[in-house]
Amino acid sequence: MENLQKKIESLLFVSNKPLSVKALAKFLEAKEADVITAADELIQARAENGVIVLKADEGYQLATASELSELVKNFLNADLREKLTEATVEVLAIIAYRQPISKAEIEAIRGVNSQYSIRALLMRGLVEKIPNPNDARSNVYRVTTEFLQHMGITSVNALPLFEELVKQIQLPEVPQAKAEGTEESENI
Amino acid sequence: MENLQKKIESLLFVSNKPLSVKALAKFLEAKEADVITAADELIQARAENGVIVLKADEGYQLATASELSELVKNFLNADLREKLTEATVEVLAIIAYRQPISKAEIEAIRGVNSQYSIRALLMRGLVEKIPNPNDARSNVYRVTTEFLQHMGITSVNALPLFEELVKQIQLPEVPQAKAEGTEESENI
Amino acid sequence: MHKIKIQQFEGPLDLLLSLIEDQQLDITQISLATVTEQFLKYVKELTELDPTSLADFLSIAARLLVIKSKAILPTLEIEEAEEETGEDLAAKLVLYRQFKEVAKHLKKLDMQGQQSFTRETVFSQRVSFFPDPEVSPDALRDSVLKVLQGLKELDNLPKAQIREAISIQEKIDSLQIMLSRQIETKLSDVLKTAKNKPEVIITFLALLELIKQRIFIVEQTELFTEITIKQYEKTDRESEVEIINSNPA
Repeated sequence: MENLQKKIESLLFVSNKPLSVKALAKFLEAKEADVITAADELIQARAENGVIVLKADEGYQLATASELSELVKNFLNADLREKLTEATVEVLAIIAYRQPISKAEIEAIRGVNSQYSIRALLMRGLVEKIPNPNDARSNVYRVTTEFLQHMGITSVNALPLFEELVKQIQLPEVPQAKAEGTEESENI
Repeated sequence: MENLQKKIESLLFVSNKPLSVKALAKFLEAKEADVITAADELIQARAENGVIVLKADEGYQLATASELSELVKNFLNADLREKLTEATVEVLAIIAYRQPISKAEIEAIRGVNSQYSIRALLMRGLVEKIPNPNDARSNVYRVTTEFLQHMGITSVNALPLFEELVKQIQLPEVPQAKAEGTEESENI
Repeated sequence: MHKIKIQQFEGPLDLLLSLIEDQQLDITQISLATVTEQFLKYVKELTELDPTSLADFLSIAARLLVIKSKAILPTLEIEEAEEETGEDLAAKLVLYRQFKEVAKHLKKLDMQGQQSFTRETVFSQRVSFFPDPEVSPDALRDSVLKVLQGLKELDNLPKAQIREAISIQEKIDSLQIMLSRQIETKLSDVLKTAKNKPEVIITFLALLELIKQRIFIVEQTELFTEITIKQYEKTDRESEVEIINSNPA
């Protein structure tokens, strides 16, 4: 198993894009479950290093530790990333906590056409469009490893729980049950 | 000291060439002796990993473990020999019909971040990067002569419907207020 | 009453939230009814400012009107309302507000500017020449045609929305012409002329505006019966039923 970890790490190092569990399993001729176990152990093992492993739905990727961002930015002479606008960050929040989610579902939550915000996020590589697993004719959106890089976190699991963030914001008294029902009806 | 290790590791990771003790010490504002100690400890700590630290005359550098070199080579070859994805063909097509064209323009036309596709095309020798004739700080892309020869044509003008399609590929107009977030964030 | 700020809202729910929060109200059906008028005032300004997002605002405006109407006329039956009630809208608003809170958190992460970097430089160099045998000039042409299709759809999007959003003023004019030809008409007949949902909404808005300006009045003789629309006359004052009060209930 340790050997699998090493192999995964070396491939992530030379790959020019995030590698999915499927791609890793196929290339390493290993079971997907084993790849997941090994990769998760790798994430743990590297968590305190200067180079860490990011995990998004699209796959795994190596990146510098976010607390070193200032240093690396200066070293690369990289420009500050442009800050997100209100609209794009709203859409991003919905996608991050409800992914995979369709455009229609995003717009139902925001009550407004979100085409341009979604496009802006796609262009920045913070989200990506994939075929809807339940209906191949339509698409759904999810966040990418670029989103993790941008936010300085290692996986969407590193985000605070939705319930934790919004516990102050509930419907008053009786209609509460209704609100919960609404939430559940939209697929997480 | 552990902190210095982390910093060294992160810089070696993003650097495209080996880094000398001198360069590291200068950039990290540390004593050369401390850099050497930290770097040597890092070499020890990473010795059994999939990605290791190498020390040569010209400095330190990250590399895949030597016993995995066969695996890595096969992986890179397989990746390069694979069929181009639909997204990558799209980028290639846009470059062919609209060259020379910048990354930002390609992304505005497609509405999707295109860094992986562009990189894949560069690595495979299908497109090349040249300085932007209008702005020396940025780059533009064009297809390689080799690729044109491979397709059996001598110039992009010989592509089907060239005149007609070139005129039609316009950058979309995005409403001003909503366009803020769309600007290029990565510097490639 | 608060003055309406003419500023950019991220959509009708954003506007609605800000109106409710300005008055420090909870998100309830009653507070929705309370801010309805301010909401409509904003939407009227919007018709001149930004027609592209009008359709989104109008659909919420219509729901608010139903809520407001029901608050004043508990017996009022409007078919459109059956899809979603005031409770639904309140729940929706709560959910939206929750996501605004989540967005605030992401914004904080964004502002911290802590980010990770991947390796980009090393492998952007050419390794060798590896063409894909299937990529022919025709394949490139097809791919460009597909991209062009996508661009066309993007361009058409705002235009399609504008087309949908027939102006309220136009509707007001046509309703006035309609009632100048006949003494009275029925609400159901007026709504029947609407070709689609946005037009139903606009008809409603136009009607309410006319009632508010005391150009039209509406009457309902008995519970659950047809609502009649007439030109305003002084003698009708006693039987007048105002759907919109100039002051919040």
